[in-house]
Amino acid sequence: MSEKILEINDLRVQFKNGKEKVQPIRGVSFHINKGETLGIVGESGCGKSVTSLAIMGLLPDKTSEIASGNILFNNQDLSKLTDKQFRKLRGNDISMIFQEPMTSLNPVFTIGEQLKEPLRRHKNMSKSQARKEIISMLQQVGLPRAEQLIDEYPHQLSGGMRQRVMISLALLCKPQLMIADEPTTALDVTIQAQILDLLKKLKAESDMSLMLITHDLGVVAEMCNRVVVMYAGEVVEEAEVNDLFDSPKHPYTKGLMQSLPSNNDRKSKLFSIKGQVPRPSEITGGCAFANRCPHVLERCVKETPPSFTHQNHLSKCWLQDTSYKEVNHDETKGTAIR
Amino acid sequence: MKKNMFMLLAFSLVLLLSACTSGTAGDSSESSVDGNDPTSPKKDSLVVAYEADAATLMANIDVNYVTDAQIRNIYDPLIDRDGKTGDFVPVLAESWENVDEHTWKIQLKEGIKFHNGADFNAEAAKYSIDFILDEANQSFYRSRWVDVKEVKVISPTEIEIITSKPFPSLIQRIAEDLLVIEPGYVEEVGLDEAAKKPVGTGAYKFVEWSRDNYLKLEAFDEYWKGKPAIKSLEFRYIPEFSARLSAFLSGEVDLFKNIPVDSVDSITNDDHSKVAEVASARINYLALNNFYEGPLQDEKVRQAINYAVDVDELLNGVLNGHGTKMTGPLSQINNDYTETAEYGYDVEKAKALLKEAGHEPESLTLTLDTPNGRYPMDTQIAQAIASQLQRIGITVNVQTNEWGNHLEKIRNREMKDMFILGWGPAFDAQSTVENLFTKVAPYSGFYDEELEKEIYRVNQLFDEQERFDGFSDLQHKLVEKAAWVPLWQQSDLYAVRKDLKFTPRVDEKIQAYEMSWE
Amino acid sequence: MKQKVLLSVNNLKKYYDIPQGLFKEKIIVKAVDDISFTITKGETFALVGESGCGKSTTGRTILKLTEPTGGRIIFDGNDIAALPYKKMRTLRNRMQMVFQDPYASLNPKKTVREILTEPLRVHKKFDHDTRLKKVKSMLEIVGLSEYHLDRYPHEFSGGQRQRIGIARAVILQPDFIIADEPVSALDVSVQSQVINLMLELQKEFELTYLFISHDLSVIQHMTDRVAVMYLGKIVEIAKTEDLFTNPKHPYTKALLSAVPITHPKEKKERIILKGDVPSPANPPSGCTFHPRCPAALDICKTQAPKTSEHGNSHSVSCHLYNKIEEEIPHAISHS
Amino acid sequence: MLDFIIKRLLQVILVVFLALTAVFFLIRLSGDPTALFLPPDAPREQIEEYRELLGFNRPLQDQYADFMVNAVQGDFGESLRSQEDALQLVIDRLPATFQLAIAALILSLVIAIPLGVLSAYKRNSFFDRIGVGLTVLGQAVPNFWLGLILIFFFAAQLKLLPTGGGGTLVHLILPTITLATYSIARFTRFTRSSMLDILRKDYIRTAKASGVPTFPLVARFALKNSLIPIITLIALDLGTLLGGAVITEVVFAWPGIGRLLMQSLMNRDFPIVLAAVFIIALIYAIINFIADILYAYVNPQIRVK
Amino acid sequence: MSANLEKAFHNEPAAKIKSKKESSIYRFFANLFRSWTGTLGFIIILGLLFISIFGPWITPYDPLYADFSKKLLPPMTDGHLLGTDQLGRDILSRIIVGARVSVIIGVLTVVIAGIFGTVVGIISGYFRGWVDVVLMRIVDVQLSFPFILLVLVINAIIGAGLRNIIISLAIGGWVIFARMIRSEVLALREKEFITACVATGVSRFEILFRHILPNLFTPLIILASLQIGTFIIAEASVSFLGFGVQPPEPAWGNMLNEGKDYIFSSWWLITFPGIAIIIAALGVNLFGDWLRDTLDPELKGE
Repeated sequence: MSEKILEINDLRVQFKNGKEKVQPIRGVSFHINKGETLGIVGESGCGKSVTSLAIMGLLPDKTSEIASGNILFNNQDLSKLTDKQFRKLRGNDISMIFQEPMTSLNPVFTIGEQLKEPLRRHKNMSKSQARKEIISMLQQVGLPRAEQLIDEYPHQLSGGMRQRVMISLALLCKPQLMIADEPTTALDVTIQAQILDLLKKLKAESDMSLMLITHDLGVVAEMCNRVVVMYAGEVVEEAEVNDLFDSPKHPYTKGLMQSLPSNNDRKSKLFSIKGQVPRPSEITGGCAFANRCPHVLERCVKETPPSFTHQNHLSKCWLQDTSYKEVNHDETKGTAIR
Repeated sequence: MKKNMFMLLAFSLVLLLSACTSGTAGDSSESSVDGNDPTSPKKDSLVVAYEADAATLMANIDVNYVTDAQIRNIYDPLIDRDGKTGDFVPVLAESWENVDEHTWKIQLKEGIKFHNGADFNAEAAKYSIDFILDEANQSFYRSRWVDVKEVKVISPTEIEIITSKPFPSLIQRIAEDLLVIEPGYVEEVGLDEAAKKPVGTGAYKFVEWSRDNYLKLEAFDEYWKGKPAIKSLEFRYIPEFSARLSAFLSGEVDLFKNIPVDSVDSITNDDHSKVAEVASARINYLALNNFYEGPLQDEKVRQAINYAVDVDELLNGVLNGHGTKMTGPLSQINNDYTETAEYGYDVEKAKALLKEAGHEPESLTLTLDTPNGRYPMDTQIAQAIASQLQRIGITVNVQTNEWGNHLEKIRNREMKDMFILGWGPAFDAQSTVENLFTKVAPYSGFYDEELEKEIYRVNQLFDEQERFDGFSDLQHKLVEKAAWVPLWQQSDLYAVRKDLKFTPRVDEKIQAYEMSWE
Repeated sequence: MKQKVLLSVNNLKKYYDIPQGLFKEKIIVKAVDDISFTITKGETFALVGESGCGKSTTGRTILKLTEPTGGRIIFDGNDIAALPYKKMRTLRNRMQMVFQDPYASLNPKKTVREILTEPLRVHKKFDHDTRLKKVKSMLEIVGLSEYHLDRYPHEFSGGQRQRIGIARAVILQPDFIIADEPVSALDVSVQSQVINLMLELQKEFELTYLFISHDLSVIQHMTDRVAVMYLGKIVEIAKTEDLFTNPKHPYTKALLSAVPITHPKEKKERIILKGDVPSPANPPSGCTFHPRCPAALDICKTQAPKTSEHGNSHSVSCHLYNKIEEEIPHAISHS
Repeated sequence: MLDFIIKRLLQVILVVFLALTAVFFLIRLSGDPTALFLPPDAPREQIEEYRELLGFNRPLQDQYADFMVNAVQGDFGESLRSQEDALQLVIDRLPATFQLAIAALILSLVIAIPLGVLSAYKRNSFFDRIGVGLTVLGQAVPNFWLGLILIFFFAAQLKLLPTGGGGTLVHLILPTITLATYSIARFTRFTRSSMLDILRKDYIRTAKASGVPTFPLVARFALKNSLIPIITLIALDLGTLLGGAVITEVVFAWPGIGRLLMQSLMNRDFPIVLAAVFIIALIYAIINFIADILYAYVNPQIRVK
Repeated sequence: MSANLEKAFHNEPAAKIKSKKESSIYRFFANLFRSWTGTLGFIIILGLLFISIFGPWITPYDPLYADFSKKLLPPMTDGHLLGTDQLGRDILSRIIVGARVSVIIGVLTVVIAGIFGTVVGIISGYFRGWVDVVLMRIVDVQLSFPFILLVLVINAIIGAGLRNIIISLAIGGWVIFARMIRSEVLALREKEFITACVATGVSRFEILFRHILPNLFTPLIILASLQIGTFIIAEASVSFLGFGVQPPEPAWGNMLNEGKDYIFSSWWLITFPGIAIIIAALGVNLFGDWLRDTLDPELKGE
């Protein structure tokens, strides 16, 4: 069993908005092994981005807090770190790229000025050394004209190029873990293919771990070793990627996969999950998916299901309870729904 | 509540901060302000504050008293008025005589020099008068001098003035308007330059003029009357009274005119200060406008209002007694003054007269126009008059006008029933009577055909006694016909450093030569 | 069976001027540059392409939301480009639009009742009571209910809003609907609901769709014919199945190959295009795709390709097909 | 860039021209100043004669045409009262006005920017509340009243500072504080909200994620972004400080252009009023013009285009 | 399926659907009372409105009655809570009656300037073309001149008085409305829901009146509430310089103008009217700020 680089245990995050308190993260646990790519999948509002911000210590100070749980990075609890300690980690050991390459770079500084920052902070590099390092990194991510580009401003670059700049920024200090939050969502398909290709290449060259947050099951299929499926602030399923695609256990995961047009016959009625993703304030007791679940049981509304693990395949659903096994016979056998 | 506290705290913080910064700066201010230190042994400078700048430093152009009062320290007149009595006194002139109805002869003093060393002589005197008459100079005095036909130089010390009409008030014009300028200098440097760096024969020489800031002068040691006691003279321009007062109280300013009556105490209470007061030749009155078609065209109504207005109450209540009550159109300082009968305060008579005229007091609604801030407490007086008339039942709407508009309304005969106006400084009857009681006079508020004939007749008289009698008669008639409610001679109130020897003049001039430090 | 042509677009152009100051010549952006296609009654025609390729502009120009610079748009015999504003307004009850952003396309100050009644009111259909009945039944059809009537758009989720947007478009029972990226702002689980709704509505009201999208899997699922756009031009038109099984234009091939796999075990030969889409303000010479084209020939740099037909209403604009069939290089064939 | 400048210059000319035209006609409609300059005993014929001399009896369009022809050549005529060149009189006041305006501007920037930055950084803290409280208060205090109160405290009661008049640095203190109050409030408020805005931006999150410590983050990264919009505000306020300091100038006897304009309005000294309007509009336009260029220069997004 | 499930399926609590009005008023106050500053502002505004409506009936003395025997009494003497002025008039009474002038000027000016500016802004922003060019040049011209100076010049020219000060403030103030409305309209024009209206076949005028106007309401209310404060202070400034409301009409600005000469002898003459202006402006601004923050978080900043 490989070494865990990041381990999250029962993480709960609370947001305060005036007097209202909401919990967008309601007990999330998962881990990332050294060198692997973990995909986190879920629809908007499921808490995947909040989780990543919690790992980076970038939750807004005043309005949010980690209510409970811990985040262990190399066995160091990140949730207990001081600001200063965290700063040493960020950009150095853990780095992050974001969804919007258009707005994630500061418009009034040149690419060089922005990339220089982490090198100066973490590596104490001289100016010329840093410049060299940056240029070589820019070349490494496949950017042409790196020597000129370094003195240009973000708005002079296209979206794809900016995302490459973001990736080079994240890679500069050779982090052990990189978190990529929807890195290709804002990009066109052909550019997305370029970026995914680049990420794969970079992954292959180092032993960096990658946490890839996305809503696109295709991206997961292409990139990840293991997958965590989140719904309404909880991990509902976690499995090896092939395992998951072959035999999804949670009704939500199944629904997600079945509703993809490519998994349905042309012009046929698509499979779809009824209803809407609940808002954090609407979640009460029981299983959060109960009101949309085709297999809902009386029990689901009353009791929150625990995580059932079966050969490293975790699922948070009462259907996995052994007493209900028979009902779901076909699924447990591992037939893919195609 | 919490937030309020924060604001309070923050505000005091700012005050504190500015106090700290200003504390250090304050020291330097004291050293920089001349003569601020009362222990200084020989104080020979004087700072006079004025509400406004001089329009120009060229003599004989701007009729504004602020300009005049300042430049009279630089230029001398031929004839001046006595500071106490208002009588004519010779300055650069030696004597004058009336040769005939059209000719005046003036003898000039000898040996007097201008600041630039040029000699004063008849040519200079002639040039100064011609300067006014020359249209190109756009002198605003020209309107008063149009009847002067020619000035002849008889000898270096004698000139003759020929008028196109009989001009009995010429000497007065000379005394009030004319200052002597140096022909050679003006010709040499041109009008524009001469207006910025004036040269006269006066007690003070020009040093520096920063517009809307200050005018600095220094003593002219060769002054023909002798060395001035005050060596440097500065006029500083502070438009706001409160700023003027605080500059005075903090010692930056030694002298200023026109203290509001309610502030007199704050000066007398100050150890280093005193108040000087004089009844000025400027008068305030309530015009009862009979140009406007309204109840005030009826003499009885005008008389009734005279009875209904309690001038004593106004004077004591609003002006704190700073003013000299008048009963007729002329001030006591005026040469042609005659004592006239007083209406007195009599509410019953007022009501009776109104009834006689066919008015129920309660049915009357009158308008009273007043300028704002032109005369001491003018709007307040207007409001007080309104409430006095209210007592007999007349409703009065007070209308406050900006000064320019006020004048324009009078000129265009747009005034309604009553308005407040001041006049002066006036030392002769003609300038008041002719300009305020004839049909064509721009600022007139009263006109009576019969009286107007009489006015024009008396104006032409040359014989002093006849003239005096004529004006006396006119004064009585004007009071009888109740052309105004005469109010008072304005009291000129000066704030003065305690150790400054200063006697206020009736003609509002500030002559530094007459002052000295104790 | 000869299908009736509902809409035909001939040589449509839409250029934008960008003034560059007093002394410089203005830049002309050719957002849509000489495109032609026809849509027959009852079919779903797709425009696909990456952002900035002009697919949305095409949709808006057809509805005369922007004036075309050139070309003709014939809708059921009416020349839309030449139609005066008022006439166009009356024609609009037969042509409707569904927008990408369901939130931005609903007036935040209006209730659902107002939003849905408006088209009926504008086109003076029915009396007050009938309108309300219509609105209610429409709400049922799109999966909402009567008690949503007096809600404001912000009280709905994205999927619900898009249902309202679709209801507004369909309530007039138009012949033709332009759907501009109707599902791309939606979550996967909701996306399928909306697609289903659109398919159902099409059946029920015999609708013709112009479906604009960048999502190839959605297009594959629900359209009959596809036009692929690149930099303002149509590079390939084909029946949907035809296009997905036998793409001809190198760009189409690259586009299809870039779609992520659906299962980790799937192996896919990928054509990674070099560089970014050029700016339409400064398009490359010749074939605008040539700088990125893996199969570019010399001629591509100088000459714009002609459109060639390849049977079964499959046409393509590429120099590779301007020559004889045998010369097609095999290097870029789809795996 | 060149055609941008030319275009803006043409705009400045147009704006100044229209402003002058509007004021010319308005002011002529307000009445005739002649009588104000003449002694009160001047008879009507004399008033008429002076009107003719000063040209007020001519048809309005002729007066306007003459005025414009001369104004184009920089000749606004002579002051009616002092007969000096009106434009020169106005220009003579510029240094004093600039002195006060710039002192006030510097004071406001020195106070407002750190205050705004800290307020935003320590959002909702005690400090922030003070800052916000101050700005709200600062915008509610009429500056003439503040001027009077300052005079009352510092000049009359404590006798620490002179009340006014031009000249030394000491004279500058109270008027500067008075004039700066409103700008301080505005700038603080603007800096704060602009900073808050910036601190929410994605690129700040990026910088945080790459380990940039808080202080350089605020001081270097965010401030530079938020200063760009402040430039426009500074230009706007400098214009107001220059032209709108009338009240402060009157209260503190500051010999500036606003006070001159006030007096000339009261005196109906039209040439000065028009010259002052010309100068104020011109300065305002020029400042905004400079701000635009500066804005374009500081903002790389515009600069490169 | 149980009742529980039923509920979970339609998360539509029946109780939630109350009448529209009731809930929006409730929301307004719930929101307001959450903010200290907003509440304070609201209370001040209520107070201002109250005394400006009922002022003449609640003054302890006749604000115009002059009693020279009682002039310049300091605060808290002889039943004069805030003292008397130079004519012996009760300052508190004058401040109370003066509130009416401030409110009238503030509100009327905003209404006039707001309506005019809105009309211009709509014409400019919605119909564009040469009308827009001309109107915006006029706006530029006016903006090239400081507001307070402009108001002063206009007042100097058209004369003083309550009516004229409203006119001059409105002339000085409409441009801000015009500009804001124009940019709002321009932004709205590009909004997709307007395009959706065009696509539906709604006529241009209907789009303007049914869709654009209702969306202008919020920014207009916010700007108006913030402008009232500006206008109140501007009126006081102009009156202070003697161009504004003329005595004996009691207005805070001219009370200050009349009282400024007494700064050394009777501090209360300028202190209390000044504080009244500050409180009024503060109240209006606080409320306006709150409105802006709640109604339009994106407007924050300017």
